[in-house]
Amino acid sequence: MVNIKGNEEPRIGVYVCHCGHNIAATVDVEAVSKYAAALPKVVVSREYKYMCSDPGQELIQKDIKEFNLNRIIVASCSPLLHEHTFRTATEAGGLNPFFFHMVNIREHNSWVHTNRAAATEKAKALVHAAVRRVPAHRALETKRVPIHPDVLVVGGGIAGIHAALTMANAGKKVYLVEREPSIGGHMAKFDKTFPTLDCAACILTPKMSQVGNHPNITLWTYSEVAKVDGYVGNYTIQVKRKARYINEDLCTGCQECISHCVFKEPKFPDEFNEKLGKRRPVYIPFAQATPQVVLIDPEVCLNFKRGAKNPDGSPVVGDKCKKTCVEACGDKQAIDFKQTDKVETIQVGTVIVATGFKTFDAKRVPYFGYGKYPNVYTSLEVERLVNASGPTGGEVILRDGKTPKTIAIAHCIGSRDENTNRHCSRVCCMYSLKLAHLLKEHTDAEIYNFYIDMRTPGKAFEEFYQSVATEGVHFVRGKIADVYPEAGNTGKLIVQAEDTLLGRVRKLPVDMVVLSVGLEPQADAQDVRRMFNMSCGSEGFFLERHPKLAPVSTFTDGVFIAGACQAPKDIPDTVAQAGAAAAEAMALIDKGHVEQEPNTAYIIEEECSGCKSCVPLCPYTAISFDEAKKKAVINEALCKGCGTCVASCPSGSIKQNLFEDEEIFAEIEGVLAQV
Amino acid sequence: MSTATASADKDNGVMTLENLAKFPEGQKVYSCMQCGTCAATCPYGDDLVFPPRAIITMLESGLIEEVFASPGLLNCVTCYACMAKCPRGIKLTEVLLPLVKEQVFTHLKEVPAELQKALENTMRYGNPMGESPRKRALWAKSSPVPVPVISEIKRPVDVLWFVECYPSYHPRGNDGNRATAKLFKALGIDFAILGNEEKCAGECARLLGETGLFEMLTDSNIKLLRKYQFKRIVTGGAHAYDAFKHKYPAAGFDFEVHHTTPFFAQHLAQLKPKLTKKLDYTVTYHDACALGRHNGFYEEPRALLQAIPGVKLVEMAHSGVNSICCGGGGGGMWLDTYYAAKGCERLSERRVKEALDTGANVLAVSCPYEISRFEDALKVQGGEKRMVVRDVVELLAEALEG
Amino acid sequence: MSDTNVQSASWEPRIVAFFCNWCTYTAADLAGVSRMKYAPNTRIIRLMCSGRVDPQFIVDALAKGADGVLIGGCHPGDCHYVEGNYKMLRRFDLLQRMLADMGIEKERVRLEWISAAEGEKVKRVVNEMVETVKKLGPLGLPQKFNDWDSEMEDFAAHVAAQEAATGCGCAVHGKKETTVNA
Amino acid sequence: MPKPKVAFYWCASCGGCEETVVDLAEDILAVVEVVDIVLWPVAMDFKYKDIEAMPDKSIVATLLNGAIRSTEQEEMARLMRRKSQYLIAYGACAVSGGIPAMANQFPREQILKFNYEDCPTMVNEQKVRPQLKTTDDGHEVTLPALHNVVRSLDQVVDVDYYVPGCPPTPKLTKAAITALLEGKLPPKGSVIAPDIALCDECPRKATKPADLSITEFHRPHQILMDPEKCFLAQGVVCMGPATRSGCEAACTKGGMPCTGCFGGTSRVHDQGMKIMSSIAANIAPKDEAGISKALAGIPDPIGTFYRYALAKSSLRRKVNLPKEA
Repeated sequence: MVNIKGNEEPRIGVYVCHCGHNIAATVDVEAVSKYAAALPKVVVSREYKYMCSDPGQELIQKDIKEFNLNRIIVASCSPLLHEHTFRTATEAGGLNPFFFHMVNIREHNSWVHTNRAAATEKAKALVHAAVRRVPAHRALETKRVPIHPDVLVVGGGIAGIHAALTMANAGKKVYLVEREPSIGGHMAKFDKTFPTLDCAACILTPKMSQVGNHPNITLWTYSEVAKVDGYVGNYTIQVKRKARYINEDLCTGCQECISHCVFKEPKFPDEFNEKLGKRRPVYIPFAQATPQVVLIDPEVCLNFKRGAKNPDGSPVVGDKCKKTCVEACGDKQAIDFKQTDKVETIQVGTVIVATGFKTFDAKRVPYFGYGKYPNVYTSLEVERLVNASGPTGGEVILRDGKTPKTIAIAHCIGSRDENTNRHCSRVCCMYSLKLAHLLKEHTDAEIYNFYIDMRTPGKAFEEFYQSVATEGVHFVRGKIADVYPEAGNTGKLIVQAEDTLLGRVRKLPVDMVVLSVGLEPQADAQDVRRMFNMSCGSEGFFLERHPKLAPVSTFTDGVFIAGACQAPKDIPDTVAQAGAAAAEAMALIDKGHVEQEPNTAYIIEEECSGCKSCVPLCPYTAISFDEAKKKAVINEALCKGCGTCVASCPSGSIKQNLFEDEEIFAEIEGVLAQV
Repeated sequence: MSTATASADKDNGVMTLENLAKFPEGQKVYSCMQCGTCAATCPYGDDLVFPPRAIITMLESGLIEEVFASPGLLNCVTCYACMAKCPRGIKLTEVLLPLVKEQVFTHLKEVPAELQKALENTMRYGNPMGESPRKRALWAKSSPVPVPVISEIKRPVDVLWFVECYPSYHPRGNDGNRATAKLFKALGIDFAILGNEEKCAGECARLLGETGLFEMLTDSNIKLLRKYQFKRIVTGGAHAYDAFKHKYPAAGFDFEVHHTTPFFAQHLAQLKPKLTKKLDYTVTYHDACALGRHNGFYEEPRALLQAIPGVKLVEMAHSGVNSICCGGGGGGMWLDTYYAAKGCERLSERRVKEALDTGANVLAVSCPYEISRFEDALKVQGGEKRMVVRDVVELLAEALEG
Repeated sequence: MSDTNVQSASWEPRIVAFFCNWCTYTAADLAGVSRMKYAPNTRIIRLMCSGRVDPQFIVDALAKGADGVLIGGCHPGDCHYVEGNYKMLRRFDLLQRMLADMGIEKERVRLEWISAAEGEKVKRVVNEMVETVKKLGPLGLPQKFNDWDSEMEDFAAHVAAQEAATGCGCAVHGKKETTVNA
Repeated sequence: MPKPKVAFYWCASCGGCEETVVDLAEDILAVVEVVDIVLWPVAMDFKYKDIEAMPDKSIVATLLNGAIRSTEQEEMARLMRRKSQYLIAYGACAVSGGIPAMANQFPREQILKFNYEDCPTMVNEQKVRPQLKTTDDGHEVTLPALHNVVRSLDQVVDVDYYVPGCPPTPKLTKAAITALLEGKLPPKGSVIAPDIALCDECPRKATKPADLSITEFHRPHQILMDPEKCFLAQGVVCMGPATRSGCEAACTKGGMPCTGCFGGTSRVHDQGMKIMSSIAANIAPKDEAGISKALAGIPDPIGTFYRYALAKSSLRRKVNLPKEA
């Protein structure tokens, strides 16, 4: 360990950034700079409009040479944003990058305070802390970790499909894991897509079959990621492959078993059709499903004892059914009632999480009558109703078989509402317009869109709005507040809303109500987040590392996000993001290695008493006990730099690069110095 | 240096329309997105001259005086429907409307006579009916179980039962009282009433914008309560409960308070074995605004009703959070003539129509206003043969054997 | 109460915050990006994990003049390093008891779990903490140390006076502190 | 050439440190041969005036034991500092306050009241207290005042070296004296003891499992302890991991856990916080209730973790004690 402390007197350069007005409007940067100039060991102190700009960085490099600086401090934004930038500038100036330290006077100061004097005082204290800290800095080397070239994509909706194909086409080996029996996600359920009205199946199914046939893609449907270990470049992933009671390798997708099932008629609610249609116990989710492999639902299949579970949780195989399906499968012998869940373990270097969204459960707002009145539908149900491959063959008929003549489409269900979700779901205005158009086309009904604001900011969206309006679809500006049956048993429902443009409450009798349900995080988003060590925003969608600068990265290196798991978005944006995530993952893979922050812990051997207090504290088993030397040893490759062992070493013999005790004590002293 | 919140103003200040924006709940008013949910859910939405949505725009554009000048807001029955559904979470019924209503009253050339009388009575006699305060506890004489008065028994009790005005004087309210007393006894609860010392809790005066009167009643009731020792207060008055729970604490009230319905629901395990008499009723329950929308007690009354052997529970088209007000809140109790003159539909009549549509023969309620209002409305609708109105406690007491 | 506890009108509490890099520090960034406004009394020191918060740092901050210390980590189960936050939680229990035994109000040291998404919570917790510490008044340990040591100065002055009286010119050693192996 | 002058002095201490000097046994004779002991109240008779009369810095080294808690001790500390070239804090009390510094948890008045009035073994019906000045038989008698704060020696005067321990071992004492006499002095401020924790030389080290996951703590008198096994593995608080070695594991060999008298290593600012950090992190529970329950087995954490070093801890003293006149 090179310790230059003592050999070389620290010569500190301090740079206080205005960040345009972002900092300068609240913090007196000039005063901060002057204050820093007077602190011990500070050789030069400057303020500059934009430190992160080229001229700002060049300023540092020039000063390093001119003033023989050996410590650099920049007081500007969050280190999470620009630490790397300034370390690079420091290195370009000829110094080890870890002689740099960053002070956050924007996110933690100018943006959150209003009192200029107090904010300036705080900035001075923070700069003071840095000035005290940097003399303890030492030259460090970044660790290089090789990247495993394989990628895991979690979720087989349009985002996962696009990301997987992009990478597979570039020659990367991709594992695509999907929870449902088929890939396709929500998009596979849609009839047409806005604003171009091209058929969702026509654009999606070719991509789905490409995934199914791609030599570089291992597709595991009906599977879930169960465990994630490791770190960027070296993830070990366990995938649980749920028993579908069909041997995927042997099933040819002939579907003979389905037509020969002892249930002559489909009897059980069909998930893919939003339970508007029926299926048998052995089924394929939809005609274009990928893979073309059937599955058996043990909850309803006669060959399983309903509800009975083995100790391991698997259903008990009975022997009651005639097993006509097995007969129909014949020599292929693809049906295997004894199949159990199994766990596959794979090694990947990077992960793209594209787990999508779920639609808002309209039952949560009882006064819209969903689940109470049969003629109240969700938008996703209507997608299936207007779909030619849907349960009614594309005929829009109500549950009683009648064709609706008046339809109300209620926007913002479970969106923009503090009682449910505060966020705008972003796609509902457009899909409501699309459904209005399709319903009109299918039924020629009078269609009323009840909206709060029409949001059509995408490419060709406004034009679409215009054309739907000119088709004769009605628009009422007001949110529906109540849905109830019309008096006199007419079978109609009254939707009640204030037409805010008229200033009158309208009570419109309709045959059908379509609830434009919003988009929400998946129910298990929190579990997925924990598994991949990501963060979630307040609405529960996965949090990107930076909304503008790192929109598909997460706080876990090597884990990227794409699609509606990050926030509600439409198909074009989802595909764009999936491409971006694929590119980010490939950039890492092709680089071959990542540089890791050298914040690892280390033990000075002669100081360690071998008390072992640290050993069990490491969650990565990076600390072991050397039985020969009777000392604890840290495996630097396994250490992730949390510093828990450092804080717990009773004799102070474990240290942490970048977060040395003396550096922290110096910071404490600095922030508390009287300014 | 200063902390970022406007807490100093908040600590000293009283919320007025002018300083609305200084309070977080006031600031919210300005987040209104003009969706019209408030007007669309308002039971008097058709008749509102200025729906809350418009009031907010007018407030923002400096035209609020026009709202003050109109008696329109007298239609507000403070049923909390607009507040419960507001997607922006604006506390309309709690924050904005009372402030505006107060102004409307000051601008009112003539307060409707019936209402004027009720307020005067409350001020003078401690009850809006103008009955003698000395007769407040008279009903107790006809109770099947002894009803002790706390000032007479001179010892601490477990439950102090705050009876409220309507139950004290209205014959049908008296019925509910006797039922409550029976239930207390059946549960072995040590209770007492305040007797003739009790005064109106004043919630309606508050919701009418009569804050002065409300404060007077608050102070006098708190002073009275402080005289005695008890563990908790139970009241059958939904509005009294609401006031105790949300408004009295500001004046130093810190007692544990329950409404009879959720209170008995808490004791359901003990009560259920005693409910042995089969009642072959089809019951529909009307959610009182103050209990349901404002305090979230939707399940408790239903659980009690379902615990009664033989009772079949059916729901009206509007129930739970979507329930329609009986029209008695916020002074509506004394504005029926006024509304009728303006051609408004009586809300109690709208409500009993929905109740009759369910085919039920009992309309169960848990707010003392509702019995008389719905019984009247049933007569008007010609439904009094098909349906009776009963307080939940009456049904429970009836189901008690003996 | 010690006479250092007199609040001057201009006194503002100084709070040292140790925030973990992944959750709370990021949440504080988010509060900034969202332009939330909160009290300017905290000075945030970034650590990788709340598990790195050495109790020495906390008492050192108090000894050097902090009126309160705020520790922010990821929610239980959410630690970026699996369980670092539990290590902090365990230390916190004993620390709170030890501080109480040493006469320091437990409200002066606060441990909060704040996820990266909870910028709002950073704002709330900081504001609450500032309010609480304001009510408690200054801790002012550096001043207290001086006050305590004044009993030696008093004595030194007394000795000096005596020596002057007896004509011995030797000065009494001034008080001086050194640390072990400094 | 005159023999170098050496002094021993004791302040607030139990006398155990003096015992160690005696424990040098025949080695003491070797010492006496080469040095001239000018002050040693426990063994020889000298007067304050004699020392005061000596020229400044005329004593080569003073080994001072005991904490500073009275004006007299402070005065002597200052005097010895003035007269000595090297002032050595000898023993835990001088180094870091020692046991006497536990008094820093209480107000002076409370201590006096307890000791002279409330203590169960005290018979003092008149509740007589020592007075700073009393007149007895026409003579004015003075007593030194008790300070409000008990201090380590270096909190009063500049200290050159530290010999830790309660008491220091004869071996370390000899090492210190030898270094002094041979002029092979370490840098000023050094602690004359190994800078590695006790576990290094503890015979029980091998029996410590890697994962303690402590669920319950016991105090030594509460359980029958395994004579071979690591104390922490038995749920008994042992300060060994956070305490300098050099005592040759006297306590742990003798069946008692380390109580920390040698102080922390040079890398540690606050010994008590460090051991607390380590022990607390190594308990098993993860929930608040479970954590509190497990740690409740350490009923007096200050007394346990700061038995010898409260005066030198970051907080020094219970901070809200009243300042007495």
